[in-house]
Amino acid sequence: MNYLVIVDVMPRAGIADPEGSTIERALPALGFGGVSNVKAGKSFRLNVEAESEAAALEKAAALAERLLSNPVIEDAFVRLGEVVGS
Amino acid sequence: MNYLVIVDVMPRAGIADPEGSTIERALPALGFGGVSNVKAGKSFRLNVEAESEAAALEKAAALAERLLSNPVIEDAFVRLGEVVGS
Amino acid sequence: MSGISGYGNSVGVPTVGGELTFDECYRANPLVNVLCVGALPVERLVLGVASGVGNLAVLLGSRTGRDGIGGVSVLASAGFSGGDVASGDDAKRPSVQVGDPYEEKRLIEACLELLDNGYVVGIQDLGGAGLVCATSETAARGGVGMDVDVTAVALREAGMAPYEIMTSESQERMLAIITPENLGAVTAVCDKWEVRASVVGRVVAPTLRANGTTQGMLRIRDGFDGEVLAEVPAASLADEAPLYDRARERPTNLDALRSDDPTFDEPIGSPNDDLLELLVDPAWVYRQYDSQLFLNTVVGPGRDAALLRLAGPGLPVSTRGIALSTDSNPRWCALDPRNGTALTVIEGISNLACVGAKAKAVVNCLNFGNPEHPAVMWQLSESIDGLADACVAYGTPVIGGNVSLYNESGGADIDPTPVVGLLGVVDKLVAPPPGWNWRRGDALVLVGARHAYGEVAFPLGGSRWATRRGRRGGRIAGVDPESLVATLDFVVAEISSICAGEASDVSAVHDISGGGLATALAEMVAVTGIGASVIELEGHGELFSEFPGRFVMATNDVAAFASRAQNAGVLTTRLGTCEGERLIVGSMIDLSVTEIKARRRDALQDALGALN
Amino acid sequence: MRVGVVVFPGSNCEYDALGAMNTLGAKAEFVWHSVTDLSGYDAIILPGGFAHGDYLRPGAIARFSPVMAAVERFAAEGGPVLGICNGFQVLTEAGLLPGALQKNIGLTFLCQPTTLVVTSTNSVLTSGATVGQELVIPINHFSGAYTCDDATFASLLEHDQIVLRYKDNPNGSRGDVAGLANERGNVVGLMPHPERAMSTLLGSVDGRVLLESFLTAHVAA
Ligand SMILES: Nc1ncnc2c1ncn2[C@@H]1O[C@H](COP(=O)(O)OP(=O)(O)O)[C@@H](O)[C@H]1O
Repeated sequence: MNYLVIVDVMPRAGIADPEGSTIERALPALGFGGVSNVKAGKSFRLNVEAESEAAALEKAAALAERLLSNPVIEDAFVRLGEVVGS
Repeated sequence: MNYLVIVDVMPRAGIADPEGSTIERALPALGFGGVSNVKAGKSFRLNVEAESEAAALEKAAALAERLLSNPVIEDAFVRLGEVVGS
Repeated sequence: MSGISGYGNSVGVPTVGGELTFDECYRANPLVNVLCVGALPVERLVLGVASGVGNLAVLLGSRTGRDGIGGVSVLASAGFSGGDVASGDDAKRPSVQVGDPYEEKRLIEACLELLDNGYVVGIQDLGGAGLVCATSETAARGGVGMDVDVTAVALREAGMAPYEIMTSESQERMLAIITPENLGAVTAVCDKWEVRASVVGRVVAPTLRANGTTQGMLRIRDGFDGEVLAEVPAASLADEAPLYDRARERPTNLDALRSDDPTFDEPIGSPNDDLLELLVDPAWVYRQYDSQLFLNTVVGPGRDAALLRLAGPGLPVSTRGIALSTDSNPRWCALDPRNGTALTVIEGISNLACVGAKAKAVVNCLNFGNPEHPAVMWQLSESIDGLADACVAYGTPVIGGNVSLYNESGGADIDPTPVVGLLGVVDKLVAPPPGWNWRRGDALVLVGARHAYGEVAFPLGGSRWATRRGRRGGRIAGVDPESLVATLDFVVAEISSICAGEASDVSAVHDISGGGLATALAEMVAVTGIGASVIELEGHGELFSEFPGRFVMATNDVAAFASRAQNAGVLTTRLGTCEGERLIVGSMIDLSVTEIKARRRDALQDALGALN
Repeated sequence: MRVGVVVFPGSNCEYDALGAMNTLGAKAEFVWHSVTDLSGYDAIILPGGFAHGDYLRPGAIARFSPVMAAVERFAAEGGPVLGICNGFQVLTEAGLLPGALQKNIGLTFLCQPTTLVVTSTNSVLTSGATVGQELVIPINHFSGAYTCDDATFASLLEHDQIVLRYKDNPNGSRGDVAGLANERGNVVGLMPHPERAMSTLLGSVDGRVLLESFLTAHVAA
């Protein structure tokens, strides 16, 4: 089966996030008040060939850990999208 | 109320995604076969002050459209995370 | 800027200079012009020519997508005001390009390796109108025909129609013409660089016509031996384009505009404040660009012209230098496109002189509004004449360029914006030119005519000073080519001798351009950190008037310097002395070095600050 | 002295590094990233540029290039390894140096001269310099802000691994870190470009003392 997996990679708590802070600072001037704690990271979508949902997630988690994120500064969140096909 | 909103911004279909393609090309050499259609985008997390979930999502969608994404080449997907506090 | 920085830095081309112009007329029509210079031994030159019947056309690089389809042929010839493009079926709109510098970098490396190994008969980049253009042009230049198999083109998207494949403007692609024997070797090089290579065309013999002449045909086929989808004489697409003779008309409001001249009635105000307002250090822009890669940048961005060693990976050692400058002045050209363009060329030549380089060649990009408007067509025509005038007068051939028309939005055309790029040569470059760093005690000298040529001594029409006050009318300066040439030659001789390692009394040189004499002095003050005391000038006009071909120079032997100038038939005026911690110009300007530095450094960031 | 300058697809400072080494009398040559044997070399340089386009994160894909396993072995045997700019990023991604390099605090690319202060001579790059010495060397990067957790930073200080600091921090680097060594001192990464400071004609010769140290390091080791 082919599973759509979504991996979000976000800066870890305590690690500077200049992009998030810059966006946050710019918001009031653009008329977006009441928005706080902006964090900026990355998102990946992949089709993973695997036996089961669990296997697909496991493979994606390994990929997220080894390549898609740098564990020194980032956390990765892996979740399923909808099934793409078989 | 304060809502955690997650915005994923992905390259639109048909628009070149050099980052996604480069990652995809690198995968087999890293021992990750069976992964295809890799797309690379951005992810943002924000706390949005709003009256209701619907209002928070609407505000985030406007923000996503105006600032976080470039609608000419990117699609933005907005969803709720868990409630952060009130 | 992110585009230039993100792509240029990554692809590995140092960005060594540029020009930055802000004006209301570009609000809906921002312009970015890029001039790229390369160096190669002449014997390694390979042209964009297809030759040798049986040779193969190999498409290298990115997959082809629906990027910019019809960009050159549709978008470029349609005003956006008409609404036909904006309201068009969204699905039919061309995809916006997303650049991939990494693909381009590998493509460049692969192509250089192919060329170094002599595997390539001809080569051409894919630009406007994509494969149609590259195949027809190479075939036409070679006097041959070409069969193109659309099905051999690697695609990024499913379901592309043959015309989309042929006209796609996907970047990061090249078309190489090779002999069939070299195919294996070419593929091996491309594999190493992970560059896709597909044989998409074959060079075929020209067809014999009834009248006995031959004609190369471009044939688009569905499979090499498949159905012929299109067939046209290659030359009909390449060089036999229709010629337009569009209506030209001098703008009816031009006389009124020219007579609304700030030179005569614009209040003096506070020269101190005005000068501070005019100071802008573009460092905030150029420090985002790698300006040093390949270790040849002797003078980088931020001075009058960039100066590089004529060297590079794989090139023979040389002690020659090349200098580059890009210039434009839409304020002048709006008032007088012909002389404004000529003055812009002179400014470029002056910039080169400041780094000791003699101008050798000009390129240009003609950015204009909608040429279907007779006034725009007139501006375009005048501007080209002005360019030709200047190039004849100063012996600088125009060796290339580009045209960007239909810069119109909401019915309003941009001001005429010819941008010129100049290339100069320094014969011996072993020491850096002096730059702006004058020394304490040096004498300051104005080199070149003190007064503008023509009726008005210090015209303010088209100056930055007047434009900031909302006065956009008036007249610009005329030029006396003879005295100008003498001045330019003198400065080149003075500075090039320093580049050659000879001793000199000259410590600094800067040409007077945007913002006038006052701005030139303040820029030098900001960079050296040393003040100057300057004589009383002939009013605020002399502070802020902009006419090129004048230089501020500093010397520690003013008598010797003045006599060399006199021998060369060049006018000089003793302006004052480099000293103290303030810039003082007669009774008009009195500013501290610190204030000048700070205002100049922060101007751009303060103005654009919102997001930083 | 044979110096291998590793070339990844997307590297672009390899000629500059090679030229600097040869100017100092070394015999430098390029090593393509697919090479797996570095036994012929006395020292290895990972030059600046945008290996694999810097896609994902600078160095993230390059650390998986076949040559990196060989670089790791070379370093483990005590061989001198220098990562300049992108090379520094690759070394941190590969875990040969601790911490990571993030985007500059101003979120812009920066190409400008910086003044560095030598803070340790305990490395192959700085052994010939003196502590407190100031060097003017340009930076040229988007992601040069050094970051690490508190424990790592404490350990860097304890082992005297911070070899170069910015005098006037341009990018938000933690502790003004411009250059860093491993505990043993044979693997060094720095964001500034010493190879760009080798000639008066081009503005500075302050990079020489560093690259000369690097070349003599092998002999001393
Ligand atoms: N304003 C100009 N001045 C001089 N040469 C020009 C100008 N515009 C175009 N050219 C020349 O005409 C040729 C074709 O230009 P263009 O169609 O812009 O080419 P491309 O699509 O390859 O960029 C080039 O050699 C270019 O240098």
